[in-house]
Amino acid sequence: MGDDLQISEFWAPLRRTTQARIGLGHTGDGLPTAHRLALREAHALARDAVTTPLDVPSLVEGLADAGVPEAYQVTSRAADRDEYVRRPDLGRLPADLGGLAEAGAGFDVGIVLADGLSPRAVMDHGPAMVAALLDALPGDLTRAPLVIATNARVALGDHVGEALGLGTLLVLIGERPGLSVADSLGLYLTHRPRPGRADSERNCISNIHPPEGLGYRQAAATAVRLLGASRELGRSGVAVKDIGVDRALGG
Amino acid sequence: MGDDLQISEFWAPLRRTTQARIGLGHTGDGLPTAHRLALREAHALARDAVTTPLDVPSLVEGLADAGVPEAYQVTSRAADRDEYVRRPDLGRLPADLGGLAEAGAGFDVGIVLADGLSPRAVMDHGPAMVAALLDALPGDLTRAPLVIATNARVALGDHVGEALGLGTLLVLIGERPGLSVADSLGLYLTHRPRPGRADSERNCISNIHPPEGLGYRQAAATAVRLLGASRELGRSGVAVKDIGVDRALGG
Amino acid sequence: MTVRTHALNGTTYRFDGLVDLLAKATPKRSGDELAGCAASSAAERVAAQWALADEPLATFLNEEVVPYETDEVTRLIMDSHDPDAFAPVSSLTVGEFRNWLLDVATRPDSSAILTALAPGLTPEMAAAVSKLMSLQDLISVPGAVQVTSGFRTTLGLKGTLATRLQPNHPTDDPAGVSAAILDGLLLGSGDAVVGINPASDSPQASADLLYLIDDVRQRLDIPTQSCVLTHVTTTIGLIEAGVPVDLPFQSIAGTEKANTGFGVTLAILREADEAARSLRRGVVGDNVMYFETGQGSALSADAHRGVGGRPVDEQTLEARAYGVARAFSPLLLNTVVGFIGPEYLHDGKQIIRAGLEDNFCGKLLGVPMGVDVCYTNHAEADDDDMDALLTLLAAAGTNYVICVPGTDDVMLGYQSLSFHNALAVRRSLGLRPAPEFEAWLERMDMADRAGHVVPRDPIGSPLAELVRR
Amino acid sequence: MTVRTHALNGTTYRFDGLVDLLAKATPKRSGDELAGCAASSAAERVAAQWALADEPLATFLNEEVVPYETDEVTRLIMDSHDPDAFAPVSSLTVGEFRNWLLDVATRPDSSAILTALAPGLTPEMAAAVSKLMSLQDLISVPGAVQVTSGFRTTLGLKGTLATRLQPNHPTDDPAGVSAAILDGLLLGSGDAVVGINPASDSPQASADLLYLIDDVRQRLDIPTQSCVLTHVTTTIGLIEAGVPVDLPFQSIAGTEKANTGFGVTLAILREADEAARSLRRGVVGDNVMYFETGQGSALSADAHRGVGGRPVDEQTLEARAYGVARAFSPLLLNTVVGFIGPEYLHDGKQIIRAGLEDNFCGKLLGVPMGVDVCYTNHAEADDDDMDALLTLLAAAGTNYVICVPGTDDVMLGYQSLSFHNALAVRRSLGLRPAPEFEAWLERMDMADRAGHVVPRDPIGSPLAELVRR
Ligand code: B12
Ligand code: B12
Repeated sequence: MGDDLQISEFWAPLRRTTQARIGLGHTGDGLPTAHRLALREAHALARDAVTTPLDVPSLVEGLADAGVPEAYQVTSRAADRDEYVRRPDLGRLPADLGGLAEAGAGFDVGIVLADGLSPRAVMDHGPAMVAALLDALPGDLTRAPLVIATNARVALGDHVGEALGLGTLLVLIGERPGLSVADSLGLYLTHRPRPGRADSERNCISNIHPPEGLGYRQAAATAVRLLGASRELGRSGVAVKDIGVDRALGG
Repeated sequence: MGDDLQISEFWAPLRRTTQARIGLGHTGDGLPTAHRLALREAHALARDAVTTPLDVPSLVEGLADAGVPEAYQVTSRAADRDEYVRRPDLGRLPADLGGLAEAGAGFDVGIVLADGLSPRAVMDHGPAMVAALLDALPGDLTRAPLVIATNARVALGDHVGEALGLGTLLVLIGERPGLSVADSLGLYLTHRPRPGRADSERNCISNIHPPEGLGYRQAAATAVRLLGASRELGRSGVAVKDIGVDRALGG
Repeated sequence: MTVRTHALNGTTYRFDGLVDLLAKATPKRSGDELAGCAASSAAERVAAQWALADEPLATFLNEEVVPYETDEVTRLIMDSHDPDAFAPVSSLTVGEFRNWLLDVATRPDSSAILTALAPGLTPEMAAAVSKLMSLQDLISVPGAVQVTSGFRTTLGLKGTLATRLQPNHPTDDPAGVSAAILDGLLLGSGDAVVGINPASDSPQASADLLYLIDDVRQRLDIPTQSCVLTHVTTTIGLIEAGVPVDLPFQSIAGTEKANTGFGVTLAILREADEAARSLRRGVVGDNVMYFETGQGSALSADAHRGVGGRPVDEQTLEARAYGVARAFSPLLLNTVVGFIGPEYLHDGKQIIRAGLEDNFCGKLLGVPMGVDVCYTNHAEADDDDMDALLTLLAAAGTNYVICVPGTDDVMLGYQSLSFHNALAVRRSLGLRPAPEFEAWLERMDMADRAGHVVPRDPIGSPLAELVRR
Repeated sequence: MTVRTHALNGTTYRFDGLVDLLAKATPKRSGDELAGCAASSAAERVAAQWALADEPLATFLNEEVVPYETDEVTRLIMDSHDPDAFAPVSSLTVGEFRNWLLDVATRPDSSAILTALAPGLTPEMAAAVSKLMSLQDLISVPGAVQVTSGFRTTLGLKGTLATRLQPNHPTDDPAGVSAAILDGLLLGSGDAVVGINPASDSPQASADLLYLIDDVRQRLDIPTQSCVLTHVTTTIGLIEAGVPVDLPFQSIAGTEKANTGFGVTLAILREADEAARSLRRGVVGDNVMYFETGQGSALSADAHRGVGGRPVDEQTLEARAYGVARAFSPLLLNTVVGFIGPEYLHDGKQIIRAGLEDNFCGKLLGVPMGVDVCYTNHAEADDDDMDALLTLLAAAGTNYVICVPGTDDVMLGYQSLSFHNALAVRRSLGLRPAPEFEAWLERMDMADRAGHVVPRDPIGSPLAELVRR
């Protein structure tokens, strides 16, 4: 048996490899008090991450700083965060897409930035991720203007995608917050989006939150590969597998 | 072992002695389905008994039919049944006793009829119980007019009692509804009521709901005995015991 | 008053003295919200728990929760504290004490260690550590300590779960009460006590019921004890009058003022204890007192204030009631956890947590704990919550639970467990009745080898004579 | 469609067909409210339960819940129904069937009787009877039946509780995954499976992880199985490519349309099952499939409608997913009960009830059930609720639970159990690991005689070599 110092020295380098709560030790069969309270604390804060609404003006500022041109805005039929959580059906339906009329229609690809279950993820990682995507997308594809969606679920993007006449829809959305990771973005790719698309007709790139999670450039590179494959196959979803992960690509 | 008929014949006369759910049988270690569902049904109905408010006009009618003269009315500071259940502190405080001013003050005894946790108990048994009390009270004691109290707890009576300058307060109140007995009245007697009286300074006669529960005349007789003893001792409560139950008295 | 502070996520939370700290560290509870002492957010609650975890246990010997000068419960607790028993944990903080307890709970000699510790703990220490514990901790620790008591049966042995048979009747009618006793006995209930709440306050009615149960017990030679849960002063009178009293009962609470509200003092309880012991009716033991308690009872009597006039949280006050009880080495103490109403424990979740806290604190303090697993019809709870609590308590080694016919108490207006529930949980967790009672069940051909009760129908059962007159 | 009616307290309630009746008889649940099929009052719910209790079990063989013509799950259920196995209960109503089950549960040969019955039951029958059961019934019955399966360990033996070690990582980093595996093994976890959800959808990433776990297993000679929970079509490809696959995984649901939404059909599952079996990697058994399910998954894919286009309640659909699973004799199936979110199970109370229903229905249908005892941060639940559910499930004989480091899954964004929780509940209820794994723990000096895991710190443990490279 090692002493406490040895044990903590053993775990220290391992803890740098994962955010998982490893090496907590044990007291009898239980979690030591400090670790238990840390979990209670994280729970209180994670619950706040769900209920705090997206600060759209700051997000727009953040996007501008990242060099992303102005964005359109849509909201779902869920009136507030509480209804959003209880009524995913409403979160999938846009309240009004009229504002998109002037955006034009018929683009190869378009991005929707949605608050999802973690507005914080969108604040922290949205601008940089959008920038990385715009950077990585093949130059010959036409791009729709960016759309910010609030109280939104993934499938709300299908309505936006149809309204904008997109060839491929990329929804960037706040994944539900965990205890240690409350700022994770997911990317959902849908070929020829339209209301009624099943999730099996999409592809997903998840856990985007550098430095611990997936990096922006790597996520963007995967998205571009999936985009290419789905345009070639004429569909997205389970039939499309990402064969080319290049582990050398950094965050 | 007996067969089902024998068993049900065995329990039949016993069931007439108590409302308790005896002789339900068993299936393995469990309650047979029909009995379990009967309990679920009773639970749904008992919950309604708590939340349905007292119908004061019908109660006044019922009192008139029982020969009880008109009554004053007070309500507590609890705004509705829901607040009443959550906030017993508010149920103990009168919203406004101004209406009692014209009732006069300085009586030997007064009755408060309070909805408590079972308005139904007050509807079903209140008028007859008040009548029985008025009948049994010694003729030489002066009587305050009846007061109906809504969203009320027992201790609200202390405020009424003080306002009316009562020697003895009798609160008749709806006891919380059970699964089989949802209409039980309690009687709480307080000598020289005033705000701040502890429950140990009161006496209680409980489970008034003939035919299965205590009868009106028997309850009234006990109340009168307790009243006499407390007037003699100069206080009510634990020091006063009811020594004279006369089992011959009927409902 | 020492102020504690804790910073969390950019906000610094302040706690004014131990009373405030304990209240804010308590899991969400309607009674504390009613009293105005609850944490106002989940973050504040966790901050209080962090601060409480750092508090030395020894603080509780120096800083009072309810003033010593004005409260005889505090004086009892402080004056009877045993520093030698306290020694093993005297240098620990509350957080470290939790760790210590969980570690001890996995040792083979856990029961001996915890039994020796009990006189060194104050109720406030037990309450404090419970506030840092998970539900599972509240199962593991009490499950590792055995607190036994005895009269005609031995209660609390590891691997057993006993029941109180509660045959209440709205008019105390002897025929109705007997029918309910028969029902319970046929389903193997009653090894903790056959205990009736009398509807009437009349001493004569209580005496009648005591004679009734005593007669049943003697005719059928049942190893159990009887109790009529009338006010303790009435019971003292009955003992003097020669009525066969096994166990004096009293509701007690955690402050002197609340006990006064119940019409009792420590002196009265002592008198009852001595009077009942002097009868020497016990066979396997001489524990004679029966107490009931419940979170919220002090608040309901406006007797819940501590140092500085601040409201004390209901769970800490509940633990103090166990501090009262243990001075009398009772046979039985049960919290009536969901009995009083939703203003003190709002829903099934709060009732479940409170029931496990009570069982934990009681056993830690050396009290032979039982629980009335119950709810009222104005609470947000149902029988599923009770099934859950019963199973969890059985895993947590509670001594006994209360059972009535078909969960429905027709006099007190609430639902407790049915006799069936006790049989099922015993089978699921491999628990047995109290040994003397199990032997009786075997004699009556009502228990199999594994100690499982074989319920009986009345035809042909010798028990049926109870109702044949 | 046959209309059922039931009068209660002066109101007559109508139920349009079996679909409506089942939905209205379901305990309160947010997902059914979302789908618009829930009872609108407690009284209506009880009325539906009365009507359901009177329904003959045989009705479920004649009246469909989801149309046979358009749903391959219904066809699978109906076509594989075994009338001989059904015979003992064929004349019973749903209410009588509940009585029968509770009676059987107390017999010594309960497990044999219930095992023989399973092929005679349809998922809808199991769901129906569960709706009439109390929480305690949902513990007693599954506790009385043993459903075993085997690969390198034997799972489901009475008196055992196994765990899935879930070492997820947001980028599937091999170092991070290995660290979490080490953490779990030091706490004695992993006898059901070491199973990773890959963050990436890339077949190469999954292959890397499979090689990683297989290497750990072989180096330390651990009797367990590995799984990477990627889509089943990816796994089929990996098997073809010669990657060491023990168990193909797939999320499944109770309707054809929901499975299509998940990208699978029965034919694809069959292909995966056969491909994995052909590898003959099992030692003590050849059950190779791993499934996950959860109340609400069909509704979340808008694939929850049955006969007449009516919404089917989520619990009935969940039971139908077990109907899918049992056709493949899986090694593992677990409901991810609180995983999906509050829109399907609103709070701790609903999660607890659903977890016990799922375990009951699964075991009754002959599926080797486990449960991911878990909740999300947008639900009204906390770790106390999970402790309660875990303890209740352990009493109800669930085969295995899922464990992660410190309850916190850093990739999936939710809380499951920690490795500690499994140790504590095993000690409280006297349960042991899977026998082959227990023997390994003993060899590693990590289990005492009673089968209690003795957790290890890494210094000096041979396991530590896992992370030394
Ligand atoms: C709830 C309850 C309690 C609660 C009260 C707390 C609360 N917040 O409600 C608790 C658990 C603390 C309690 C304690 C006791 N109770 Co009590 N209680 C009841 C119960 C089940 C329901 C009362 C009710 O519905 N009231 C109506 C509501 C609307 O009124 P309320 O203002 O909210 O409640 C007040 C009264 O109920 C009062 N109260 C409660 N019990 C008693 C007992 C007496 C003697 C008095 C005077 C007042 C009183 O306290 C409440 C708060 O002020 C009744 C049974 C019944 N079927 O009624 C027994 C009942 C009234 N209690 C009884 C007894 C004996 C006691 C105790 C004396 C037991 C003991 N030996 O210590 C103690 C002490 C009571 C005291 N304060 O002096 C007996 C009274 C018998 C009699 N005829 O005198 C009853 C009938 C039950 C029984 N048969 O055992 N009780
Ligand atoms: C919740 C969840 C589910 C739920 C979805 C139901 C619901 N109501 O939310 C359930 C349990 C049904 C599920 C199932 C599956 N999931 Co899933 N899921 C998640 C999770 C934990 C959170 C998603 C989230 O927060 N979304 C944000 C909210 C705001 O969006 P939403 O509109 O409410 O939710 C939609 C999407 O989440 C979508 N969705 C969920 N899972 C998946 C998976 C794929 C491939 C796609 C395209 C869409 C999708 O379904 C939801 C309803 O439309 C993520 C992990 C994470 N950290 O994000 C994994 C995750 C997205 N799922 C994953 C997988 C693999 C699956 C399955 C394919 C597993 C399997 N082998 O069958 C299935 C099938 C999914 C499908 N429909 O095709 C992977 C995707 C990996 C990848 N890079 O492709 C993830 C990243 C987890 C993992 N690593 O295993 N999932």
